[in-house]
Amino acid sequence: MSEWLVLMGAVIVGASGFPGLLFRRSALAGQWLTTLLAVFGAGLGLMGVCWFVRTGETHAIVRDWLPQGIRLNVAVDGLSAIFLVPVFLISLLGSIYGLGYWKQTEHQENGRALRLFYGLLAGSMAFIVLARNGYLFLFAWEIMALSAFFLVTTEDDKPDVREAGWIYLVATRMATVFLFALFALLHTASGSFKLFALTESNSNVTPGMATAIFLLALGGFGIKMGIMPLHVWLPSAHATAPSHVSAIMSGVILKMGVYGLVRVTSLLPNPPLAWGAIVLALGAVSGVLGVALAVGQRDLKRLLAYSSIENIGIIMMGLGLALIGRSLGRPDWVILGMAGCLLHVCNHALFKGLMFFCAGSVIHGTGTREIDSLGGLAKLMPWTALCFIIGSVAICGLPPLNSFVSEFFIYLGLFDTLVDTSKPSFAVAGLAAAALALIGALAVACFVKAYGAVFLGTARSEHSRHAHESPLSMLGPMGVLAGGCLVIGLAPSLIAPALVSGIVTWAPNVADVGGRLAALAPLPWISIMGCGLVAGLWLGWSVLSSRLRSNVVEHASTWGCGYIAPNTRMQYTSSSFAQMLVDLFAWALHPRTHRPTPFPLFPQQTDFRTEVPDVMLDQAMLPTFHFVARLFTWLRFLQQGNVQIYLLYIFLVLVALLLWP
Amino acid sequence: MNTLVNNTIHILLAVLLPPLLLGVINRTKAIFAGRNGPPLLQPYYDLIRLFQKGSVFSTTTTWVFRAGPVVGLVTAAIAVLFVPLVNSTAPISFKGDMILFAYLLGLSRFFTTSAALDTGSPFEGMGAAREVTFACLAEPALFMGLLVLARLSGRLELARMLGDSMASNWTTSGAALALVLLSWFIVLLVENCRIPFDDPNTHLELTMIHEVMVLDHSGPALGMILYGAALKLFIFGALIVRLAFPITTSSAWLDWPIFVLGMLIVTVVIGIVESTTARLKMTHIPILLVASCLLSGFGIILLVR
Amino acid sequence: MSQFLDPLLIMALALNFVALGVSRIRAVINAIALQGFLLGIIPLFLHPDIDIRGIVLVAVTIALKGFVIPAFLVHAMRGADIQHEVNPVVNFMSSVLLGAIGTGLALAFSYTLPLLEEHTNLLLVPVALSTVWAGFLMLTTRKKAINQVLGYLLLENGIFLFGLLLLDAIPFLVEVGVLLDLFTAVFVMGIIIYHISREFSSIGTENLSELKE
Amino acid sequence: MAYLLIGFPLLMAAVTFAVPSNRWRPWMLPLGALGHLILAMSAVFGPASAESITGLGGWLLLDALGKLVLGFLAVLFFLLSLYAPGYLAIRSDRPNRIICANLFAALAMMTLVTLSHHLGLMWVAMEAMTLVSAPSIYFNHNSRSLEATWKYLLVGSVGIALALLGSFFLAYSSLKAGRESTLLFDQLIEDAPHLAPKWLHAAFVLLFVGYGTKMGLAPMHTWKPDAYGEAPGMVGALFAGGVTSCAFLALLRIYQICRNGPEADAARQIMVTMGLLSMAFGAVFVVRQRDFKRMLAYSSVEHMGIMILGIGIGGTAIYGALLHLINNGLTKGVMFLSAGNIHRAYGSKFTDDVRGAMQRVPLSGALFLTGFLAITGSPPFGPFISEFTIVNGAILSGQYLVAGLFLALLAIVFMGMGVTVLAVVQGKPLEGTPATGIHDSVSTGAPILLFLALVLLLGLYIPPPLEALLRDAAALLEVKS
Repeated sequence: MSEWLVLMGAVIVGASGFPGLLFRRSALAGQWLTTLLAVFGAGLGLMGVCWFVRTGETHAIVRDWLPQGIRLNVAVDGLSAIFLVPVFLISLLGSIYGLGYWKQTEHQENGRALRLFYGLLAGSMAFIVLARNGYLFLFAWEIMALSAFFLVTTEDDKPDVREAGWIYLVATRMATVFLFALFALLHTASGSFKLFALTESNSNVTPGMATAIFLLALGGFGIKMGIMPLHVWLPSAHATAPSHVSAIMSGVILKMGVYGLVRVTSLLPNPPLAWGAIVLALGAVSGVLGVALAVGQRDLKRLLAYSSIENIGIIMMGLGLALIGRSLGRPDWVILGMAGCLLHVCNHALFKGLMFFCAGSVIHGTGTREIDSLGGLAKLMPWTALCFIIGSVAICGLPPLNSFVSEFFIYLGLFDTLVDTSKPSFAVAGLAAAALALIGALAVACFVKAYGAVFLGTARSEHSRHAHESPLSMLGPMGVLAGGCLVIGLAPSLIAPALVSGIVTWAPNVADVGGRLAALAPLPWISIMGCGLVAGLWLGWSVLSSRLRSNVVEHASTWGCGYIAPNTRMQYTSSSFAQMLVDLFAWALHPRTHRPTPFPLFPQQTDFRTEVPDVMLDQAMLPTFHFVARLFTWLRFLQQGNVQIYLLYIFLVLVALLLWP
Repeated sequence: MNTLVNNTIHILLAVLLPPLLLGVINRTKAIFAGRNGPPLLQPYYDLIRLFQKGSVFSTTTTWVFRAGPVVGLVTAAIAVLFVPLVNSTAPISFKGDMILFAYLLGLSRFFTTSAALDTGSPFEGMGAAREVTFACLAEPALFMGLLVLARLSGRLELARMLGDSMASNWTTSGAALALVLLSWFIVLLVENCRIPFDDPNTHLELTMIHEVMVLDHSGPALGMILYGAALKLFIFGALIVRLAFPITTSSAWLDWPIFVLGMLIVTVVIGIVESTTARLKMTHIPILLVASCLLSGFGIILLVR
Repeated sequence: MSQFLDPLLIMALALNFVALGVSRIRAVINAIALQGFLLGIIPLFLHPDIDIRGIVLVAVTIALKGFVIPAFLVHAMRGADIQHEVNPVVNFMSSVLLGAIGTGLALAFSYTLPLLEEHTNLLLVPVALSTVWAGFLMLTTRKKAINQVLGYLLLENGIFLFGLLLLDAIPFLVEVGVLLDLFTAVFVMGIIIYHISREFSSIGTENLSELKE
Repeated sequence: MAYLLIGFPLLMAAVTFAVPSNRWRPWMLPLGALGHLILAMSAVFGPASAESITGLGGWLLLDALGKLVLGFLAVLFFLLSLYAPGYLAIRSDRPNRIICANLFAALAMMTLVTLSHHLGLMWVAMEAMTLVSAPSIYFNHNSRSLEATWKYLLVGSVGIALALLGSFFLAYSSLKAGRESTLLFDQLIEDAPHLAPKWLHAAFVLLFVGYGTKMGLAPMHTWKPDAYGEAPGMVGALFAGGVTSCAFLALLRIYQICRNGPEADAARQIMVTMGLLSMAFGAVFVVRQRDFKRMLAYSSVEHMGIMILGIGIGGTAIYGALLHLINNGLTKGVMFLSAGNIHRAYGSKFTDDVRGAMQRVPLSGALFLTGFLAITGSPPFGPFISEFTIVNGAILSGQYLVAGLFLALLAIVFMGMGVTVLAVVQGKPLEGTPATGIHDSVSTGAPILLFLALVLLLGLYIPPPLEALLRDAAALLEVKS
């Protein structure tokens, strides 16, 4: 039952864009129809997921499809269920958001194409998660990658959009190359395209082959997840895409990479310790560097994009912990790590979707993403501001919101690696907890900067001076996501069953996951403390406001420390705010600092700027590509247009082959 | 003595003691400076007066500006419930509460700095920037210390980590604990904006961290901030006390005075440090913080090697 | 009567060198025409008991290779008023030398090939191969398009020469088809040369290197 | 039946040649193509396909391989012929008598290749095909197309000549082995194990180089970019899909003979090496290629490499290679025709002038982009299946290095082509690029859509008859053990 609901949902969402093609460019009806279809399909899908989580009953759907034993084989299980939630939720909200953000009447030239690929993207991702056949997985994977490309290049008349799209396309094709090899190897190992857990008995998988598969998965899915240093495509793509696209890219597409890695690791038998260690280390690095890069950004959406890298890092830390647990036979670590990993997947989808929606609303209201030309929006766009601050608190993993819970799991697991002294131990993992703490603190810095510079203080430019609040069609989805963050944060026990079934699917040999999880992580306490916190805040607030009511309250301009004419340009800019941190991480970020020395006695107007370009892209990837291209152009002399030489080639080949051993 | 009484005392202390600590520090510094200084209870007077004062709000500010002080106070008030004072119990204690403890402080930081930015004043922005920057280095130090304690005590509740086992741990692995003590003392100084990191009663805005963030706050809001700061000092003081003097006698009637004594000692030490050292150059502060991270990092290495 | 065979083959071989060595295109054409003629008559000696269909083949070969094609080429040359020098990439001496080397190699290679005993003491295979080689030489070392056609002819001659070994194995139809194809090919090439000379007012292939990379 | 298949197009050629009106002549193409299609389909799938189609005393025989290629050719030619009238209407300034007649003649010769079961006959057919298809390259009658024709003819003829020598070697070797040499494939396949390795090797190499030249394997591909670059789009498509497929079929025949002989391993190694080499050449030359029609030519070189590679790898890869023959041909149809439209719309085929095709000719631009994605192996299009099947075959048979190189080269080609294609399709048309006033029209758009539809169909579902045909054909190339 559940699988049919999900399948139908996926198909409907995937096809939702096609009817819209039949409508006139200038008509809104097509957009409405598409949106309704998408909402309906996604709704069905979510129903299916809930059904599965409640009843747990499901059956695989298997049909013959293509020769060579390629069958249409889809099923829902714990892992799929967890990953299906973001897929359907974000695509549902995204298409509603689009009603206001990308109105057909305002974007006649590309609106229909956008919605077509939006639907395709969502549908294909649902299929990725459902696929139980390597070929089907690849198939859906590529559809996803390509529709994402078309979504990124929606406004392809802008050069930066074209460049972003191109980099994305190259990166995703690299990933696909890895996956081709990966699934072919899996086929060799298991003897069929069917994806099932390999063991010594049911497969001829050798340790070497398993490692190869793991590394290929890490490479292929890593690119898609944007692990450092494979993240090069991510920032520009997220920044230049329309915001509801950025939301689904960051919120869901990256998760498909995670899903792939999680799924493949679940298939391979007894992983060596190194795998977990690698994943954990990569996670820590991505987390710290990702957020450090985020702090330095001046483009709101680039900032969010880098913070996605950070969160992927956190997710990977969870996965790494779980892997370590599996190789050392510590069910506790498996459970905590996996719970953290899976829950953070959902959380990140919620709050990152929320943040990109907010960013979109800011762009919609002001027409710019430049943090330093915004400011003071909290008064003009109160609801967006509220959603943004909720998202920021969530993204920093602060209580009482959702991502605190997932990080809580991971922290517990990491601490446990130190506490549990029985051999063989892996206490070094404990250090990752410190890294996680650093990530948290940096995230606070990053999002205080973002919120402060965008919404607080006073307007820094005309853009933000004439901003206007977004329509309900955009605020609604944002509200829903913000609510989701709060609910999971206050009542994590609600989502625990889903997590449990996910963990069970990933590590079937761990007994009594539900019981252990309850024992390991005091979720009720989190709820209690969360509610306590909220109540306390409410109390404090009412105390303050009562005092304010009883006492006189005046309003004046900000105290300029004796300076009588403070003006908006005196505000701290985001660059200055981030400067100290950027300097701290200069060894990794190679920031470009524009710091003019004021001269002469009455200096001209000048400005201070720090830009943090992507080192990996600018100093590693692009140079390599250009070098190869130059090499190839040099090889062009082989074809000089001289027919005698051509005939000589034939002759030489002839001789060479005749002398073939 | 039953836990109920213990908890009441705990809460009473948490409510009443903090302002006194400020007073003690100021008095110590005054003595070092050869002045009489303000009376020990001066902070209480200030608080009471502030709560009766009217307030001025900048026209640029929003609700965030008012939320800042509230969050700062409330989070501190909740965090204090996790900290053990006399033995390995606290009013609230559950597995992993130390993480919530740390993140509550993070939450307060988020809102106080946001409130600072809300005014749009360059100086408060400056202060906020410094606050978050230094916190980035203090946080890992705090966690490394927690890791050491978790390793030693084998428990994941803050109360237990700093609990009875502490005394014995000093004998078994004192080196690691000493390192943690040192690094946490640094954390205490930076988290509470004490010299050598910040001068709570300097008068040059350019050099301030915490004080400059609250320039625009006035009246009850400022009072809440002041009280929250004191509470924070109390919290970290308590941590240091549990680390440095893990003395738990048989009778609780003895324990509480001992704790208060320890607390006073700590505050005096802070006062001494403040009056004997000069403020660090802003650019040198990160180095000291990194050092504190490394200290507790070594602590871990010592344990897991 | 195979005692006449080897002299004929030697003559055909010698004609390769003539074709490579002479500087006037007309001379090259003549050499190749003569070689074609020899190729035509060789079957008579190779297969004494030759049947009517062989005779026809001989006739066709002689007609095409010996007369029609050369005549056509001469005509094309005149039509396209081509200067009569060959102007090679490498000078004549060295191309002859290369030809000689090639012949040596061809001999060496052909001795490694296991032949039927009636062919073992026959120069036919080496001559065929060295003619192929000579054809390649001309194709690759001559500038003018018409020389490439001639080189192609030389190549074909070599192959045809080898084909004579299996006169009774290869069906008549195929042989004729081969000859017709050869003729058509040369015919079309001639037409193109004509166009080329009209288009570029010379048939030096240096003009024909517009398309590259 | 066999005679009909070959005779009908010849007849049509004659008729077309006779038609006086330059305006109505092109309409003969769809007519004749339809007839040929019907004949071919009935021969391949129809009831006639049950009993073997033979002629000339066994010289003509339609086996599974032949059926596969013949069916494909018929479809390809039919779709191209649908495009022809629209295109030739645009080019009404040029007389089209020669090209129309020649296209039919070429079709006849291709059909003959697919039918011929005799080494010599196949050679004759191939050579004839080379010759009759030459004039259609010269359609534009300018110096560039002339040069292209010349190179095509010379390189092609030399190659073919070598193939002839190879055939002779084969014949002689079977004589040497004391068999009567009929040059019939069955005979040769059966003799192969007994032939002298030296002769067999030499023969294989000569035939491989010879027909490889026609197929356009690097480095004998040199005629290809010139010919494809200068010929009209539909001729390019016919070459890339049809002529090369015939050459490929010839190579398959040779492999079929050698696969059980003493030289089988060497043959496979050579095929793998040359396949990878061709892919490498394609990769090198598509990168930063300014002329998008030449780019297609190099892509064709690459895909010829892929097919040969698949055969060389063996196992399931053979199936993949045969499937790729069809996928590649059809997708190339999409690309060449849309490229032709873009070329016409801008009057240039260089990325320096051609930008924003998506805006000026939306349909052709979109089709060009889609074709690019399809040909580089993206779902839901056919080549995805075939290329993945080949990789899978390589890895299944443990040839990891080959698989790795294959994937790497695919990626490079993807990037190389991507730069050019996206430059053409995306963005805004540059200011000052003259619009020729030629836009998308049903007559030049619909046939491409049909091509694309087929490519899409093959990506989503392989019809059982085709599946069976592919399996039989692959079985003919399996190594007997």
